[in-house]
Amino acid sequence: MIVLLIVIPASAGIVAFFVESDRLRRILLLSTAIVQTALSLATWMVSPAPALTGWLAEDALGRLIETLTSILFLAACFYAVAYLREERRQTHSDFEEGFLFSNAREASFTACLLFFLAAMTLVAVSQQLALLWVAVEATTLASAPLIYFHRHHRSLEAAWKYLLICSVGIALALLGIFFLVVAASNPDGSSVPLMVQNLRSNAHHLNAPWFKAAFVLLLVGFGTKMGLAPFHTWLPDAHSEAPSVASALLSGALLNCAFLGILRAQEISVAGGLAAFSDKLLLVFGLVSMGVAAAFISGQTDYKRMLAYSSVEHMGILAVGVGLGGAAVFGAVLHVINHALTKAMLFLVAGNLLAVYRTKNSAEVSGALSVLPVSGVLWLVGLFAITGSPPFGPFLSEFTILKAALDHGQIFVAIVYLTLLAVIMAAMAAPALAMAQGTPGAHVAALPARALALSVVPAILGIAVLVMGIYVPPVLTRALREAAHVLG
Amino acid sequence: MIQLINSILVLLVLTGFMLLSSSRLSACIRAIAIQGVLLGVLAISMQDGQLSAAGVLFPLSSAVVKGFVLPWLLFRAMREADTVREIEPLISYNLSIIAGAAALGVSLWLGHRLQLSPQPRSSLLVPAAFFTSLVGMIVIASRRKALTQVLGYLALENGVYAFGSAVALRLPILVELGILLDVFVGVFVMGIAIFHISREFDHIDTDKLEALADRLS
Amino acid sequence: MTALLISLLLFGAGGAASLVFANRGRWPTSVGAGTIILGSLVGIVPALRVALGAPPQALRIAWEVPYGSLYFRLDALSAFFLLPIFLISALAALYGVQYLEAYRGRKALAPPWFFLNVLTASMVVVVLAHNAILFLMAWETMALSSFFLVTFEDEKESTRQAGWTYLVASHIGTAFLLVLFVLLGRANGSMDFDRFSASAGAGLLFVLALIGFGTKAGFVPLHVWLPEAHPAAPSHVSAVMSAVMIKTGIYGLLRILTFLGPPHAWWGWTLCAIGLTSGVLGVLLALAQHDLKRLLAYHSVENIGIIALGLGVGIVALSAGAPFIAIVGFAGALLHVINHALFKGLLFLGAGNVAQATHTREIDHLGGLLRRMPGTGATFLIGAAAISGLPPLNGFISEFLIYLASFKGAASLDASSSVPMLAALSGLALIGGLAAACFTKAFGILFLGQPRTKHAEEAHEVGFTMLAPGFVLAAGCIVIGLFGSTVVRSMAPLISTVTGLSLIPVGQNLAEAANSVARVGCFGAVLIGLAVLLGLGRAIALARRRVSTAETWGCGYANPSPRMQYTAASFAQPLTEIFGAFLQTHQSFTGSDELFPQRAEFHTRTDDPYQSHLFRPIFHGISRGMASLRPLLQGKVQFYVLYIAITLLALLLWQIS
Amino acid sequence: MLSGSILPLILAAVLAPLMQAVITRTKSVMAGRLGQPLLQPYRDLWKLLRKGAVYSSTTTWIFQMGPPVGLASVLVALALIPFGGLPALSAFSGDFVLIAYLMAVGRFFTVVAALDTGSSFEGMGASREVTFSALAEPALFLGLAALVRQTGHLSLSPVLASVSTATWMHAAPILSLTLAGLIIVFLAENARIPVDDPTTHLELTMIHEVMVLDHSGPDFAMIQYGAALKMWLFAAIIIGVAVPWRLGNRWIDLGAALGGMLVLGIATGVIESSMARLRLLRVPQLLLVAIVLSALALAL
Repeated sequence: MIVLLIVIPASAGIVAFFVESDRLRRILLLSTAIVQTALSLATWMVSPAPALTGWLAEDALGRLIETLTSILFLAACFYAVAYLREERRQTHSDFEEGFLFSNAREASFTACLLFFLAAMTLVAVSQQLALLWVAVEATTLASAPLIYFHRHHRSLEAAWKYLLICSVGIALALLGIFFLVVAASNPDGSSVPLMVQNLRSNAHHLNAPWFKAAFVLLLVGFGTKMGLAPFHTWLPDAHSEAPSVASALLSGALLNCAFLGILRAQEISVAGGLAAFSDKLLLVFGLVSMGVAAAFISGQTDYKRMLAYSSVEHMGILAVGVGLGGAAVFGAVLHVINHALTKAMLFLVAGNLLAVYRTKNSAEVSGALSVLPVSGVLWLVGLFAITGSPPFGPFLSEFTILKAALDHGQIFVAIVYLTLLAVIMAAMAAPALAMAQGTPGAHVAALPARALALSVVPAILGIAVLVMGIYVPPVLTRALREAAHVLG
Repeated sequence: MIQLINSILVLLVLTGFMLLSSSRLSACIRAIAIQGVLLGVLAISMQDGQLSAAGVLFPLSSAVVKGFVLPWLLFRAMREADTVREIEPLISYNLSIIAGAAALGVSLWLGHRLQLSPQPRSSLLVPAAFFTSLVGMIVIASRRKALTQVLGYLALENGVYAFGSAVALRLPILVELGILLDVFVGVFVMGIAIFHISREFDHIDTDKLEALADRLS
Repeated sequence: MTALLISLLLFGAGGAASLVFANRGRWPTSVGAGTIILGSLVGIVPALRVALGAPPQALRIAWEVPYGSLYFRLDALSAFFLLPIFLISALAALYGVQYLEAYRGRKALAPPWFFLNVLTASMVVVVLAHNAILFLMAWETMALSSFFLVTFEDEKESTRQAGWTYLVASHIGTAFLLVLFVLLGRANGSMDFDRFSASAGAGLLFVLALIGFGTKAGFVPLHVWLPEAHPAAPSHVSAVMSAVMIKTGIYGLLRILTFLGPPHAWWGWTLCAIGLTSGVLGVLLALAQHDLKRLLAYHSVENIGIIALGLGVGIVALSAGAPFIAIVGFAGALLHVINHALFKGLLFLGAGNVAQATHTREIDHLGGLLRRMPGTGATFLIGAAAISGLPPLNGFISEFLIYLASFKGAASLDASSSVPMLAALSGLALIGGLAAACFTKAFGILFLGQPRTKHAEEAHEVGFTMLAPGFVLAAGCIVIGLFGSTVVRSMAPLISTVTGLSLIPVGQNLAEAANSVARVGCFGAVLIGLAVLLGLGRAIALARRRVSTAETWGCGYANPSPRMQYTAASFAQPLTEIFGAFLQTHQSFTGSDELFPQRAEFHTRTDDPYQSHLFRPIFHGISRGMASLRPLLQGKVQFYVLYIAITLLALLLWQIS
Repeated sequence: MLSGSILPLILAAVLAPLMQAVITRTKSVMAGRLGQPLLQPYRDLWKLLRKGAVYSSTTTWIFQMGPPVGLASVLVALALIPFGGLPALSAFSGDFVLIAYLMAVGRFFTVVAALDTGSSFEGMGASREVTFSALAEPALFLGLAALVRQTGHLSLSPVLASVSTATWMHAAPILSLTLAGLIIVFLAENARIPVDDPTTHLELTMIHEVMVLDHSGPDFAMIQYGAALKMWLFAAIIIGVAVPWRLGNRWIDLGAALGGMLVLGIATGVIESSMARLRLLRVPQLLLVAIVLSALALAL
C-alpha cells in the first residue's frame, strides 16, 4: 500500500510526460491526485504494513505530513487544471519588463508535478534516513522545472539559485547522515542500520560530539531546504517567480517535508537525551528566522515575496515550537497543518490577483474586494489567519506555542516571539489591506470569464482554515499527540 | 595499504588546491575527474582484504560516472557555452588558495576534535573529506561562472562521498546507488540549466543572475 | 442563559442571512437590523434579572480546541455590562436602517449588517465568556468585525489609514492579553476563569491587564486609535464602539481584578494617574478639534478617564480598608459606564444626523441648525448637558458618587491615601469645567447662531427612525438623573461581585450614598420646576407687553453677517492657548497686518501628540532598523552559499569545541 | 428632607441686591462721589420687570431658556447654603458638589444663550467665561476639600457650623489659605475686578456683561437678580468660614454674619476701586494662584 503511494504518482508522471492530448493528461493528473488522497486517507483507517524491510513505514508524523501533502496536491491540481487552461488563452507578455515569453511544455510541467508528489510522499514515509535524503534531493530536482515554468530570465535565475543552494544544503545533510552513522555506531565499531527506529533505540550510547556535528549538519542541510534563515535565500526568489500553483505546493508541502528531516534528527536527539542541545539550536534558528522574516516583510513591495518571507517566519515558528518541547511540540505539529492550509490558500489567491492586476507590486493593487469579491475576501481571511488572529487555525497553534514558552519559563523567547509576531502583523497588514480595500485602479485587466475552480479551491482551503480554528477533530488531536510524543 | 590510503587522501587534497588555483575550466573539470577516480580507488582500498562483489562493483561504477560521464557532460556544457576560463573571480586566485589553506586548518582541527572509533585506517580521512567539501563551497562562493559553481558542487559531493565511503561501508548498496543517481541527475539538471542560461544571456556569468533581490525600494 | 443563547443564535442567523440575501434589495437591511433588535430584546431580560440580584447562571460545553471550552457564565458583572450592549446595539441597528440607505447603490449594504450582527454577538460573548480561549476568540472577533465596520467607506485613504491603526493597536493589545491569560492559567493548567489564580505575581498581571484592556478602553497614551477609528466609522457604528465596545476594556479590567485577590494600593494610584491624564488630556484634545466626531471620540477618552478615576479611588480605598469609599467609588465608576453609554450614544447619533443632513463634520462650517433640525438639536443639547455632568442629568449622578467617595476619602483617610482622592476630585472639577466649555462650543457653534455655509443652510431634519433612538437615550439620561437613587440601590449585587465585599454591608453603604443621590434628584426636579415657573411667569408678564424682534446687537455695527460669528476655533482658543504645552496645536496664518488688511486666513490643527511624538517615531524606528538588514540579500548566489558555509563553520566551532 | 431653616434662603433672596449696592456705594465713596442710593438695585430690577422685551431675530428658545434656568439654579443652590449658624434649608453629604454644579448649570445656559445670538462679542464673552470658570472649579473644590478635611463633615451646613474660634486657634494658616483661595474664586465667579469689570463700557474687555448684551426686560431682570444671588451665595460661604463666632444666640450669630457680609461687600468695593482689572491673559495666573493656595491648605 505504501509502495503504491509512491509508485502511482511516479508512474503517472512518466505516462504524463508522453501523453499528447491536454485533456487526457489533465484527467490523468486529477485522477492521480484523487486516488492518492483516497489512499492516504485510507491509511488512517487501516495503518499500512511496512514495506522494503521496514524502510517505508508510516508513523504518526509521516502519516500527517503525507496526508496533508496529498490533500494540498489535490487542491493544487484542481486549481492547476483551470490555471493551465487560462495560461493557454492569454498571451505571455512579462508583467515587469513587458517582453514576450513562452511557457514550458505542459506535459513536462504535469510530469514534474507528479514526480514532485512522489518524491514528497517518499520523504514522508521513508524510515531510512539515507533514503529520506535521496527523496528530499529528488524533490529539489522535480520542483526546479516547476519554478522555471515561465521561460524567462527571472524564473531561470530563481530556478538556478534554488538548484544550487538547495543542492549544497542537501549535500551537507548527507554529510550529516554519515556523521550520524558514526555517532550511532556501537562501541565495537559495528554500525546500526540507518533506520529511525533503530537509531532511537540505540540512542542511549550516541557519541555526543559526533552526534552534535551530525545534528548541526542536518539542521543546516534540511534547514536550507526548509527555509530557515540565513539559509532561506532561495525561497523568496523561487516563490515569487514560480507559477502560484507551484508556490503553493512549495510553501504548503515541500517545506514541511524538509522540516520532517529535521524532526527525524530531533527524535533521535530526544531519545539520546541530547534534547537540551538540539532545542537550543532550534530555538536560535527559529527566532532568527522570525526576525529575518520580519525585517524583509516590513516595507516589502512584492506581495508574493511577502508571502514567501511569511513562510520563512512560520518555519521559524515551527522550529521554536519544537525547540521549546513539551506542549509546544503539539502546537508546532498543529501549526504545520494550519500554516500549510493558510499559505497554500494565500498563494492561490495571489495567483488570481496576479492574473487580474498583472503586477506583483502591492502598491499597484487596490480594490480587490470589488474586482474579485471571493478572492478579495479570501485574501483578507488569509491575512488575518496567517497573522495569528482568532478565529482561524494558526491562532490556536501559535497560542499553544506561546503558552508552552511561558509555562516553561522561557520568558525571553516568549517576548521576542510575540514582538516579532506583532511587527510582522503590522507590516503585512498595511499592504495587504490596501490591496483588498479601496477603489480599483484603471489598469486592471479586463476580466475573462475565469474558471470556477480558481476561486472555489482557495475558498475550500479558507473554510478549512476557519474550521481548524474553531474545531480540531479529536482524531486529529490524537494523531498530533502521538506525533508530538516522540519529539519530547 | 595504509600508505596507499594516505597518498590517495593527499592527492585528494592536492586536487582540491588545483581546483582552487587554476583559472582554466578544462583544468578544473579534470581535477574533478581525478577526484572521482581517486574516490573509487579509495572506496575499494578501504575495505582491506575481504572484497565483495558489491564492494568492488559499486565503487567502480561511481568512479566511471564521476571520472568520465560527468566530466564529459561538463565538457559538453563548456563547449555549448563556449567559454574556456574563469575570468576575474570574486576573489583572486591567491586569496582563494589562502582560503583553501585556512579550510585545511579547520578540517585538521575538526579531524582532531572528531576522532573515529575504532581508529580507522587513516587519521587523514576526516580532514581530507571535510577539506574537499569546504573547497567545493569556496569555489561556489568565489567564482562567477555557473559551470565553475557546478564543479564546486561536485567537489562538495566528492568530499561527502569520500567520508561516506570511509565510515559508511555498511550503507546498503541501494542507498549508494540512489546517492550516485542523485548526483548524476543533479549535475544533469544543472547542465540543462547552464544550457538555458547560456542561451538566455549568451554567456554563463552568474552576475547577470541578480535581478531578484530585496533592494531598498 | 437559554435566552442569551437564543439571542446569540439570532445574531448569527441574522448576520448569515443578510449575506445570503445580499442582492435582494432591502432584505439584508431589514433582516440584519431586525435580528439585532429582536436578539437584544430577548437577551436583555435575563441580563436585567441577574443584574438586579438573581443568582448567577453558568453553562459549560466541551469544545474541541486546545485549552478551550464553551464556558459561559452570567453573573452580576457580566449582566451589568450586557445591559448597555443590548440597548445601544438595538438602537444603533434601528438608526442604521435609515442611515445606511444614503449609501444604497454606491456600496454593498449586506456586509455592514453582517458585521454589526457579528460585533454585537462577539461583545455579548466577551462579557459572558468564562474561558480564556473563548474570551480571546470573541475579543478578536469583536476587533475584526468592528474593523470592517470602521473601514466601511474604504474608498477614502484616511479611512483605510484609520483602519490600519485600529487593527494594529488592538492586535498589540491582544498580545498582552495572551500573556496575561497564560500566566493566570499557569498554576492550574486550565484556561477556565474559575481555575485562574494570580500565581505569577499579581502586580505583573495587573500591569498586563492595564495595557491589554487599556488599549481597547482608550487609556492615554494607548488611545491613539480611538480618534482615528470613531470618525471614520458610520455614525451608528461609532455610537456602538464608543458607547459600549470600548467599555469591554473596563469589563476585562474588572474581571481580571476579581482574579487577583486583594488589590495593592499602587494599582489604585496608577489608575488614578491614568484617569487624570486620560480625562484632562482627552477633554483638552477634544476642545481643540474642529471635526465633530473626532471631538466626540476624544470625549470618550475623557470619560474613560473619569471611570478610571472612580476605579482608582475605589481600589485605593479597598486597600486602605475603607469600604464606604470603595463601594461608592466603584458604584460611581460603573454607573458612569452606563451613563456614558447613554449620552455618548446619543451624541454620536446626533452627530450622524448632522453629518447626513449637512454632508460635513466641520463644526465651523455649520451653525443655526436648531431651527432646521429641532429634534436633533434638543436631544443633542440634553446629551451635551449630560456629558458636561450637569444636574439634573445622569452624568452628574455618577460624577457625584465619585466626588462623594473622594471627598469622604479626603476627609477620613490618612495623608498619603488621601492624595489620589484629592487628585481625583480636583481633576474631576477641571474635567467638568473643560467639558462644559467644549460642549457649549460644540452645541453653540453647531446649532445656534446663523448658518455659516450652504451645508448648514440647506440642512433639514432627518427621518423618525433616526430621531427615535436619540429620544430614547435622552429620556434615559433624564430618568437616571432624577431617579438615580433607585439605580444606585440596585447596584449592590454588582458592587459586591466586583469588590468581593459581602452583600449586606455593600447594600447599607450604597443606601447611604443613595440618600444623597435621592436629594440630588429632588433638587433636580425642583430646578426644572422652578425654571418652568419662571419661564411661565415671564411669558405671562410679556403677554400684555410689546415684544419686538431686531438684529442682534452688533455693538453699533448695523448689518452683521454670519461670517462675523465667533467660530469654534476662536471659542476654544483661550483654553488651547493656556494648555498649549499639551496640545502642540499647529497654527497657520496667511494674510497681511498692513493698515488696510486684505483677505486673511487663520487655521489651527491639533494632531494627537502621542500619535505624532510617541508611536509614529517608534514605528519609523522599527522599520528603519528592519530596512538595515536588506543589503544582505543583494541577489548574489555566491554570497548566499557563503552564508551557509559561514553559519555551518560557526555552529561547528560553537558546538564541537 | 427639609430639615434646616428657611431663613438663610429668605435673607439671601431679600438682601442679595443690597450687597451689590454696598459695593457700588463703596466704590463711589472711594472715588469721592456721593453714589447711588442703596435701594437702587431693587429699583432697577423693578423697572426691568415692568418693561417689554426685544429679541434678536437670530435667537431661538435656547435664548429665552437662559435667564430662567440661570436664576432657578442659583435659587436652588441657595437652599443648600447655611448662614450665620443657621443650617441650610436642606443638607446632605456632598451637597456642596451639587451647589458647584448648579452654578455650572446656570453658566452653561447663560453661555449657550449668548451663543444663540450669533454675536461675535457675546461669543467672545462666552469663551472667556467658560475658560475662567473651568480654572475656577478646581480652586473651589480644593478649597472645599480643605474645609472638609479640616472639619471631617461631608455637608456644607455642618462644615461651616463646626468652623469655630477653636478651629481658627489651631488651624489658622490652613483656614486663611483656604479663605484666600475662596475669595479669589468669589471675585472670579462674580465677574469682579481684578478679573472682570462689571461697569466697563468697552464690550471687548467684558466677560460676564458682554454675554447678556441682548437680554432685555424681565430676562435681564432675572439675570441681574441671579448675579446678585450668586454673589451672595459665595459671600455666604466665605463668611461662614471667616466669621467663626458661634455664641449660641441665633440673632447675635446672624448679626455677626450679616456684619461679615457688609464688611466683605465694602472690602470688595475697596479692592475694585483700589486696583485695575488684570489683562485677560493674566487672569488664569490669578486662578492658578487660588488653586495653589487651596492645595497648600491641604498640604499643611
